[in-house]
Amino acid sequence: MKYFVTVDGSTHEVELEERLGELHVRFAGEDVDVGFDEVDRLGQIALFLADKSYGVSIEGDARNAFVTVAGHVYRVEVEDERERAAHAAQRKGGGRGGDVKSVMPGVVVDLLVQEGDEVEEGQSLLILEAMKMQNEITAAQAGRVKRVHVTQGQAVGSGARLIHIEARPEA
Amino acid sequence: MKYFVTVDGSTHEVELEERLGELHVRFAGEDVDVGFDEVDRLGQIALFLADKSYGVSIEGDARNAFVTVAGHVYRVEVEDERERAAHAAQRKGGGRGGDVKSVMPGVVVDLLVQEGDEVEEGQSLLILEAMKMQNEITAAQAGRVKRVHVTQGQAVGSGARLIHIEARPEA
Amino acid sequence: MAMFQRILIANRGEIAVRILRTAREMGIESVAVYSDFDRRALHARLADRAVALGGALPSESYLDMKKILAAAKRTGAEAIHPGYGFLAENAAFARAVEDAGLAWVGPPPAAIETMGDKITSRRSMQAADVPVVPGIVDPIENAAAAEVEAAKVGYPIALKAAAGGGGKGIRIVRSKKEMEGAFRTASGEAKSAFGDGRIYLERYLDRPRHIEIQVMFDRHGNGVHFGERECSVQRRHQKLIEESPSPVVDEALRAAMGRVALEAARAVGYVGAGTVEFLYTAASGKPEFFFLEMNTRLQVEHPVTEMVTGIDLVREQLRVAAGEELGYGQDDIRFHGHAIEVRVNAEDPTNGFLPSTGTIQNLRWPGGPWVRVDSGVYRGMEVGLNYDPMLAKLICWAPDRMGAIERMRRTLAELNIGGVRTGTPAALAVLESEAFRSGDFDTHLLESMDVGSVRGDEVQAAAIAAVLHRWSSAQRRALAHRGDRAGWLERGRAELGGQRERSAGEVGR
Amino acid sequence: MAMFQRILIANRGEIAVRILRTAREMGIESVAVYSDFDRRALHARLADRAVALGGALPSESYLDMKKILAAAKRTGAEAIHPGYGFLAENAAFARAVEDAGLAWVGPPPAAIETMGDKITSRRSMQAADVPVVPGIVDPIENAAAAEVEAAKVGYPIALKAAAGGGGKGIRIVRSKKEMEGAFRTASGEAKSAFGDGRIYLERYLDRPRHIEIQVMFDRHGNGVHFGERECSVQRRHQKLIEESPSPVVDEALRAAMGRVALEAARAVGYVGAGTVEFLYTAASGKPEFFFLEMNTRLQVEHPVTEMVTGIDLVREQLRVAAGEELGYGQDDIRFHGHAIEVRVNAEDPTNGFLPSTGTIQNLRWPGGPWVRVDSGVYRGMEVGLNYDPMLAKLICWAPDRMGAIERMRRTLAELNIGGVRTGTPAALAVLESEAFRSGDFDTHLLESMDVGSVRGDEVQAAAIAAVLHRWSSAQRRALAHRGDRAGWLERGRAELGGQRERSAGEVGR
Repeated sequence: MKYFVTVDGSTHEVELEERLGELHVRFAGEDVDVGFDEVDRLGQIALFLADKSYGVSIEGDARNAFVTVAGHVYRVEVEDERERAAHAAQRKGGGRGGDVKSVMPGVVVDLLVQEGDEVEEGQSLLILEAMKMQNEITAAQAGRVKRVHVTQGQAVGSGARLIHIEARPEA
Repeated sequence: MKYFVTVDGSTHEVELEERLGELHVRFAGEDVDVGFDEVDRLGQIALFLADKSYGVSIEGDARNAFVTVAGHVYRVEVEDERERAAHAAQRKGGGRGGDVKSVMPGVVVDLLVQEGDEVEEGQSLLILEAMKMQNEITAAQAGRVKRVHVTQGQAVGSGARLIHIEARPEA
Repeated sequence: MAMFQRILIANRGEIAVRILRTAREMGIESVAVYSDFDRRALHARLADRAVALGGALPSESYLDMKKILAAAKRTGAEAIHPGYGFLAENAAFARAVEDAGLAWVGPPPAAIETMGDKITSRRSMQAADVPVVPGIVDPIENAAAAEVEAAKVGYPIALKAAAGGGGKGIRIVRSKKEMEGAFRTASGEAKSAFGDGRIYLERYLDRPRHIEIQVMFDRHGNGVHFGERECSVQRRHQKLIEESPSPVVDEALRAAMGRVALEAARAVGYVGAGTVEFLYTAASGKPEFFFLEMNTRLQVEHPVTEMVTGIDLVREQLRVAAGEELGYGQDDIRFHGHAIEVRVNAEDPTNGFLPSTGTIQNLRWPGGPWVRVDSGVYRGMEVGLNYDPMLAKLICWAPDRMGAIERMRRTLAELNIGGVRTGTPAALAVLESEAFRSGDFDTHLLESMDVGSVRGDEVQAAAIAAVLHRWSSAQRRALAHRGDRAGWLERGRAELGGQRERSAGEVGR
Repeated sequence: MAMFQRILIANRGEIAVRILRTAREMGIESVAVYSDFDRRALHARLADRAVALGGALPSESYLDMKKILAAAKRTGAEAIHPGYGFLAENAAFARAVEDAGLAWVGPPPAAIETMGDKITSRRSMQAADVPVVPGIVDPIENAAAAEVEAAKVGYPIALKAAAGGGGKGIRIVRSKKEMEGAFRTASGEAKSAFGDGRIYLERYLDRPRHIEIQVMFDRHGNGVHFGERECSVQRRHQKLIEESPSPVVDEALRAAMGRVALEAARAVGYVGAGTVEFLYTAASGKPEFFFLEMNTRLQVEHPVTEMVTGIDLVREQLRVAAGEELGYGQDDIRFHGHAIEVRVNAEDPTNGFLPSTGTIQNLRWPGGPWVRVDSGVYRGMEVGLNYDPMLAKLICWAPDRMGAIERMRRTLAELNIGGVRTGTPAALAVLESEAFRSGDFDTHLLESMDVGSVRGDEVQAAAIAAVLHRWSSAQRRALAHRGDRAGWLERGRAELGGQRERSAGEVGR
């Protein structure tokens, strides 16, 4: 079984094969001598690659997981071949948007632009308060505010669409 | 619902009653103001009795549990009324035996008596090795060895019957 | 005045746990208070008594003075320890505590007021001949006025909340065009955090270090300092790593800074534990230090001072609040070795240190020689946005600075908090940086670093672990499915067998 | 000789973790070895490399010299640290390690041999004018011969295994009639534990204290001692609580015992870390101490010495093994404050300290100021009978003895190891006993105490918690049942909804 594993943005191929009751692992086409034991059913794992030892924990589901190795947390997406094909088709179908998204959960305490405004790159769009800190959310590109998805006082989740900016037509 | 709870040998009555969606607790007939929250699904519990706070953990099943409070582990048996009645009947039916039981898991490294031997109170019956220590198992009463349930080299679990001693007939 | 029998801790998280630990060691019962959100919290479970405040927002719980005073009354607590944050620097609360006939574990309300307002504190320090950073003492109306004043003092400028603390309401302005946005967010943050939007400005020093002195005064006029803490490793004006001693402070400088810190505290009639923060710079060729502010409470980073002095600062706070004399002088205080603290915050260092939320599923603490873990975290804990993102503090001690750095690297490698991202990879990057190791750094160190790097072999490990975990979960599900069926057949057979045995027994009778 | 790049740790559990921590701080890679039973063990997960030995029994894994040497060869380890127990005091293994061209982190094989045999060690100590306990130096044939010799020395008598250590193969005989049974079990235990059933006897001192001196020698003839450890709190001749300093040792006595300990070690050409154990008694009116044995390895209780001296003993072991000079003398060693260690064993103190087995489901470690946790335990760990029952060690430091006692009481109250019983309630009873607190106790303290008492309010809490837990599990099962059905309906609806949306999209095109 072949898997495509994306770790913090870069994708690697991992292959699993059961031969004579033993599990064999290939990483980027190379055989790896792997020891794998689940310490409990909650994601603590003893992982040995060749003789190298990793005390690992995993949170998440089969496809999207956070893997903690020596205090570093990696965001990992796992796709098998079928899933990868399906996702690739999906990505191809969707268009590029100019959405400004929230990178964290918070509350919109101040809206500084409205629909129709022209904004410069780096201009403040709104103030998002999270964990008692106020954060200025700025425009990553110049353009016109096409849609404001949020209202003042609204709580938003991580990844929520805040404002849609339409790029200026090429001069 | 009334429960009979045996903590390290002594039995207490605990009653639960749901009134208007709230759970009320009585201990030994007295109302107790209880706060109860499961920290996870693995037995960590936040328990408040009146304002007193207990960080508790529970291992075991519904009827037999080990409850850890401030480093002390209590063996707790919980019976509801139906179970209590059933167990009482069972206890009544069984006879008193003269079995010497193993109080821990171990290996019988030496058998010092055989069936038919007369033994004195305190006499060594066998040597049980557990965790690299050798422990002399002695007779709690004088009598005749009726049955030896184990053989030399045998591994036994906690609570296993080792030797049956028949009490001497009254003189 | 005898030592307290029972105290209430008006706080949550690691500092509430920290305080109840010392109380227990002193034979004092501790009363925890907890919000609805915290009803499973460690501080409530470890305390002797715990009172529910209800509510989820701070304003409904840990900031609600009436509820807290009622809880103290109900449980017969004789004193209130506020920890840090929440009501710790609220003079009105300190006064209400004293008016209720309880002991306040903190300085006199007037000292909190004077030092709590940056503007009055700068004024009173100038009067006491304590050196302050050049700047404008009066609050500034608006961004336009700030631009005018900034031109006189010279850029870069620091905008600061008059009521500020904990890095909130601070903005650095490097040029005129940044002023408007900075003024707005600083003032907004100040209003939201402290209910007071007043802003003042001061010169922002070149290559400054943040060095602070821990002081302690009893009610009888005796005061000592416990040396310095180096707190220059910051991001967003919040400290990440602290250590004691500072690599740039020698015995003579320590004595000089200690003397000034004691003068600063005496000028406001200080009692209890406090911290005098200084900005230090050697840009002019000779070491200079300027009064920045005084924190009239226990600091987050107090453990590094405890580790090098052997003195339990919470114990000293409680002794002083109960009226005891310190019983020792400056010469009795000895410093041993080196201590480093790393704050473990729920944040994503690869994404601008933005907050990270989630449920802590896995938790493995570091341990072993000279490792101290101060934490309020437990497995199953939800990390939300209502409260401060600090989850825990790790503190390491060693005979020398390099030993402490290596011990902290090892400690961070052992830590595993699964379910939220934490800032520890950034701390590790600092500990491994040449600038930090050489001791030659300033408050810009962390912001100038790239902390988003990944480790090749760890990426491989993470990828393989995730695939195997997926595979093994699928196997388990498949087995469980079969197992259910097998178990059902097994149970059926056992029941039949049991009946047969019973029948045989009856026949034998 | 340069410092090692990589070492192999031929051990498991807390001591393997302890050693790899120091190695990591020194920049040395550690190689763990692990049995089948330990394939999820913490020491394997925390090490840089880990080699499977296979097998579940000690003889198939941690005692298999060939497998361990092969693992060292395969991973390129330059040195082997044996920890304590297993092969730590096996001279043949030490020799095999050196013959394989690796460094042995321990004393010369000849020193292990001399000190490892109680009989030859007593002879060599007598030759070096080190005071030994009165008794018979030669091994004793059988119980009858022992009865004859005992009559000469006088009861009570201690029977001891010539090859003994760790309290195994020791029996106290108070009168002639106990001799036969005691001789049999002591000899059997000795044979089973050490493969050597030889037994000798010595006078069993009245009200003895067990006090030991930590020594350290480099390969260049330099040696120092790090003061004493008081280890009188024992049951079944195994230590439960250790502390440093001892309440009965003053500076003069420390110097005297230290001098004798260094002489004892020098008499066998010692190198590395070692412990000279003494029996101390003041029954005659003046303090006397007698050589008991020398442990030619790191002791379980070494952390209390580390806490009061600030010196990492594993680091010193590795430095010495790599050929470095100590670099300091006796006068450079300073003692600060007081440290106490409690061993956390899987045993039932209410049932004669018999072993307790199970799976550790819940695990809450103590923490906070001056608390050190040395442990190899993890949630999900199975505690079986194959290995030593010691799960962890808790170590507390404080400026004085009473402070350390109160800190340890607080620490034990925070500990929660669910799934096995541990001996900590007994440790708590000792810490709360008048005899221990006053410092006036001997090795009989623990056995004379009633440690099975329960606390009324805790019984109530345990009973209510168990009932509510049962009730809540039943509620959850009932809900899950309903939830499954509801979830199924929900999923059905969502799928229908999804299809409708897609259809609408198509219509809109």
